[in-house]
Amino acid sequence: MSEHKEQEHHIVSPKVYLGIFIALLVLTTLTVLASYVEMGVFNPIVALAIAVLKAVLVVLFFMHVKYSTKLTKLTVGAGLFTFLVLIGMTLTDYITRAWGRW
Amino acid sequence: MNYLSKENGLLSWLLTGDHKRIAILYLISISFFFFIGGALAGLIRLELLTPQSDLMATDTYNKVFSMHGIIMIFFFLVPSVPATLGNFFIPMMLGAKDLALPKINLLSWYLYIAAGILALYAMITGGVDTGWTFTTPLSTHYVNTNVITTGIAIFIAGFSSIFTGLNFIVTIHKMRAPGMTWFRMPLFVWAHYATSILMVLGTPVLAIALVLVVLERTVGIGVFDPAKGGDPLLFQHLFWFYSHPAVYIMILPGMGVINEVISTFSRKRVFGYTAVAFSSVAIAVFGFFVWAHHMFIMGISNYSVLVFSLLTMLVAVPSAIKIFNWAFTLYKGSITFETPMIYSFGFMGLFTIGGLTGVFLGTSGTDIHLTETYFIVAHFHFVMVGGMLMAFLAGLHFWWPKMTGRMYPEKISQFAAVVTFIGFNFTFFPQFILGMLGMPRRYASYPQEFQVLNVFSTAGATILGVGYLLPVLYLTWSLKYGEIAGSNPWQATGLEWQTQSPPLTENFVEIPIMDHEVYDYEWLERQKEKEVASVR
Amino acid sequence: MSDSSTIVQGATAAVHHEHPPYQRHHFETIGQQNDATNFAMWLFLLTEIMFFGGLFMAYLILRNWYYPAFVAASHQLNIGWGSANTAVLISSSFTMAMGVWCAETRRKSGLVLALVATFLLGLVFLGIKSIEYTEKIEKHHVPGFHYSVKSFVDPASDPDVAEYHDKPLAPDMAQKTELYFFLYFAMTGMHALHMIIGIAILGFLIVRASAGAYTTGHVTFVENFGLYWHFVDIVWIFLFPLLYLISRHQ
Amino acid sequence: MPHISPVLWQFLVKWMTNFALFPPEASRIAPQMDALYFFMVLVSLIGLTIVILLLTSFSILYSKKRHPVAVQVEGSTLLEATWTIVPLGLFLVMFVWGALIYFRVYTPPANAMNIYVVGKQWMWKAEHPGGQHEINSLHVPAGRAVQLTLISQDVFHSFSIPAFRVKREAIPGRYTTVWFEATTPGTYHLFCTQYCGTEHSHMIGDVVVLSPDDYKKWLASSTSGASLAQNGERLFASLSCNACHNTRPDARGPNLANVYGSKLRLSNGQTIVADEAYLRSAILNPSQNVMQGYAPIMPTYQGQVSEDGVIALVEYIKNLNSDYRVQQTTNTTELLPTNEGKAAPAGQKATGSTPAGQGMVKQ
Repeated sequence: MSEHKEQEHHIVSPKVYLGIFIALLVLTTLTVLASYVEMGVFNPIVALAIAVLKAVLVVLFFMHVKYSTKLTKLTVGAGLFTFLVLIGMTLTDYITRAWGRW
Repeated sequence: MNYLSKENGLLSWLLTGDHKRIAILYLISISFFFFIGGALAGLIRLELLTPQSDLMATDTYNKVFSMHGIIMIFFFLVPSVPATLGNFFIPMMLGAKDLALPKINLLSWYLYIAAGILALYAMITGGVDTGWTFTTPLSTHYVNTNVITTGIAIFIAGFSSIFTGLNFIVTIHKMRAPGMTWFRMPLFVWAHYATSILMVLGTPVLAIALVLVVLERTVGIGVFDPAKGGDPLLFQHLFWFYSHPAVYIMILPGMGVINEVISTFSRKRVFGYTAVAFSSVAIAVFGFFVWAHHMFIMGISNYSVLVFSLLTMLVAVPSAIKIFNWAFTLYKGSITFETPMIYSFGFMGLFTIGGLTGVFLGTSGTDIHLTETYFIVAHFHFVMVGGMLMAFLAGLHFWWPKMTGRMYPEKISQFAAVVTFIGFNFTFFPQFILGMLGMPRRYASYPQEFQVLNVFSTAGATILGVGYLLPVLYLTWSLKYGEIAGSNPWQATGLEWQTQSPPLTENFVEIPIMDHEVYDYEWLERQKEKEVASVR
Repeated sequence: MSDSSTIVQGATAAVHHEHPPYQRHHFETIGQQNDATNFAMWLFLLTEIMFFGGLFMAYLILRNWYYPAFVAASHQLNIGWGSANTAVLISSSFTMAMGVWCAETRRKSGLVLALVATFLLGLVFLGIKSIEYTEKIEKHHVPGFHYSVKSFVDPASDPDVAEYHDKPLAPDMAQKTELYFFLYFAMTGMHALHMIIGIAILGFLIVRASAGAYTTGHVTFVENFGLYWHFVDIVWIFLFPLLYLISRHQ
Repeated sequence: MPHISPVLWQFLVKWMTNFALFPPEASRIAPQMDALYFFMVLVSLIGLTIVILLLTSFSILYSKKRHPVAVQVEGSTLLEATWTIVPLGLFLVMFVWGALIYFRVYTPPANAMNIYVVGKQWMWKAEHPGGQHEINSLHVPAGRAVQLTLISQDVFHSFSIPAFRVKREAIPGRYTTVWFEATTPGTYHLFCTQYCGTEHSHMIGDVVVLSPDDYKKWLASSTSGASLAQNGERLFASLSCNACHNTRPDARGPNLANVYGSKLRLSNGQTIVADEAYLRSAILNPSQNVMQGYAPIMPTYQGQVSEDGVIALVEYIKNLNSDYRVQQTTNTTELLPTNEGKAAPAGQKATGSTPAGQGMVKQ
């Protein structure tokens, strides 16, 4: 085959899976509890931060991205980037609509 | 023995996994849709011959231009070059036996056909009159035509396009022959790589926007309905998030074709290979940042207009780079003027005009006056028809000998290319003036003083129609009577030319090893010398 | 090869060599095939991100415009069921990951067991979801079908939200709860659709796995399905706080 | 061909007399916009000429006959940098110039007279402050800044006057504005340029620019009897808005006198300037616009008042500049003052019996 290397197949040990599983359950409990605490603007931020943390755990370990090639990591990054472009660029409209009315 | 003669019978085609056969299936189906779309365009031009709406009622006219747009964009332009020429030649250019996912490739053709049948069904049973843009709340609450059927058709066509793009990306990453580094890939492949990124990342957003439109029509609750608290501009954002990159989906593969043709017929490597390669990727990336320039007068925030207008200026630059690089590819070349080259010259002239008039629309000030008029119609037809269709025909002629093993007749095809160019200019150039005069698009009737220019346009469309019919005739003729082409009639350097015509099902007898730069004409000479020596 | 923690597959095989039966003819090596399908799966998930992205966009804007309506409407969701479902889905992700591990280490019965567990947990998730949907239908909280704002203009009449002491919403704001429920049904419905497709494929996987198809070294199919399943899990990980936990204090 | 030639002749005559290649410039902004337009045309022509010159001269110089063997050239960083930076610079000039014009078109001057325009399938309805209504036509005075406040009752429409080089979409659910100052009296095209359904191409009309004197005459001759504000007043009373919005100390709603243009503190802590958009929103989505110190008890009028009705109400509230006026409204709708708004026609007497408020409340 060609010069590009095939990815090394890393087998994640079940112990890691179990650890992540428990961490995810703990984080779920945490996010439910957090929603009962009045934190003002930090409520959605905390909720999203926990969700992002959970998603990162799933992506890195359950989906093996931690052990994958740069290409896979780049792919995940590209998806995230485009999603943020969609949100961010749309918000340039919505956020600034109220700035002075024309 | 070749890919065409290996197996016979309809089933061997309908169940094929061969990228070349799927490309041929696509070629036949997109040609079919092109001529349906073209017939609708003919009706539009006929109606606009006179100021009154006398050939058809306004609602018929609305359906005609809507279906023209939908069919031409989703069923012709988006799949045109990628699904036919790209499908056929990307694996060959990379030295691979097939695309990475042949079954997905076939599936995407079936999705395309299913979507096409659904769209035609919608068209026959009453049509759709929202325009191809499905503007809410018009499409959700104020029309009674087949919006849902058409929406589903486009949704399915979208997935066909996603699968094609996905397949290309995987193939380009994982299926390159030994020695085929990224910077030894033909620029055609680079252009398709950029296109595929847009397809994969943009199309789902269109899909979800259409799902929401369908849900709004069926369930009747409005994320896009201002009466219920929704925002119709949100639909515009989602729709153009795909549909602006979609114009790059439509033009980038065409640019890819032009690279190959110009290099081959001037016997020179493409001037500034790296710049051209990266400009494709730059267009793909910047393409995601500019969509709201379709909404400058729609009531989005003025600050947002500033941001999007500025970014639009940035995305115009890579196209300018490409044009000049192509022009300088000719410098010190040894140029011949076969049909593909004539089409490519046409492309460069028309695309330059199309691109520059795009800047008029990306500039927020002039956009106010020019948007939603015939100026914009002329602009995108210069890019899509003058650009993409010219490139498609260039590519089709260029690779026809490889696909069929036969040459097309040179004289008549050169004539057809010239006819197309003249007809095109007659059709669409007057529309710039009409647009400056303020003639709105999508009008079935118009004030008296616009008639002269409209008559010019319709007359030009007739010439253009002839220009498009001719290739159908002589290309079909050439299938049987054309000269036998031989493996490399143009003395081109791409790997696809270093194998027999038509190619084997497996493309190559043995996987080639890429040990030279692409567009290396000296290497080609050396190869020929070697062959001669070995025969002796 | 299988008992080491790292397998280098394919490597630099020659053009002509023995192919395993599951290698498609146009790939040079099985490693190339695995890489290609794995990458294709990731690209497909990319499109899924953008697909759900549109819905998240709509949610973000409408939630900021009609925050009180979104808070009141979110109180209609049962946090117990929601948390339970999150746990169920996380567990199914865990069993799926274990399934992949079993396939990699060629444990056939372990793989079948893990897949069956994933399958059942998926069904439990859908079961709980349907209980929640039924509640909404009974309370006329399905947008477009006799939608009723009674619980929002007169929260005292609704015992389910008594614990939150919601203030009655003004009629125009109460109408906006319909938008919340529309997004709720669209997002969870789209998610449930992905679950249903996933469960159907799981059924197929279980049959093939019990025939021993994935424990001979050819794990990519199980692996790629695992990616899909985890992605669906991730979507729910975001849906749960966004739909259920907007604001539970008071 | 004796039969054909007269027909052909007629066509030619008609064409030559009706033929246009360039639209008239009839507003202050038009020459400014055209200057940019011609700058861009010039740049495009130069660019196109360069490309065509390159293509033809290379084609001739390096055709196979003249130049049988190609000389390989790698590329040139200097050249490539040139055709990256020069177009970029030109595009940026266009961007800045265009943005200046864009902001000018969509930023009305403070002294502009306001005309409301409602778009609906498939007509334009212009409402002048003096109560004059027009369908598919718009009369404006020359030499005076006119602001249009646009809204659509159904789908997106777009109000386009090519001779003025201005255009703005009328969108459902929100006011948009555009302004112009007409310079040359005459009749100009008015188009709907956003595709809006079956009769889209018939949603056209005339913009008539009159000299200030003619405009005064036109105002006087086409009055409907009551000004927009007076219609609003009647609607205000018939919807019983004054049951809460009055001057009594125990009033449940805020007093609306002088509210227009003032800074309001909302119950959610935000401050907002009470402009037309705010007033409209407060009528249709009251709970999002509750003023501090008041309970969110106001019902929504979404679906009950047409866009014309909302405009009348907004215009009425805009012109409420004293408590006295409010009390008058509270007591009776018959006592209508004269000369209220700045643009209201002089000497206009309200009859009180004219049912001008009709059709504003949806049945």
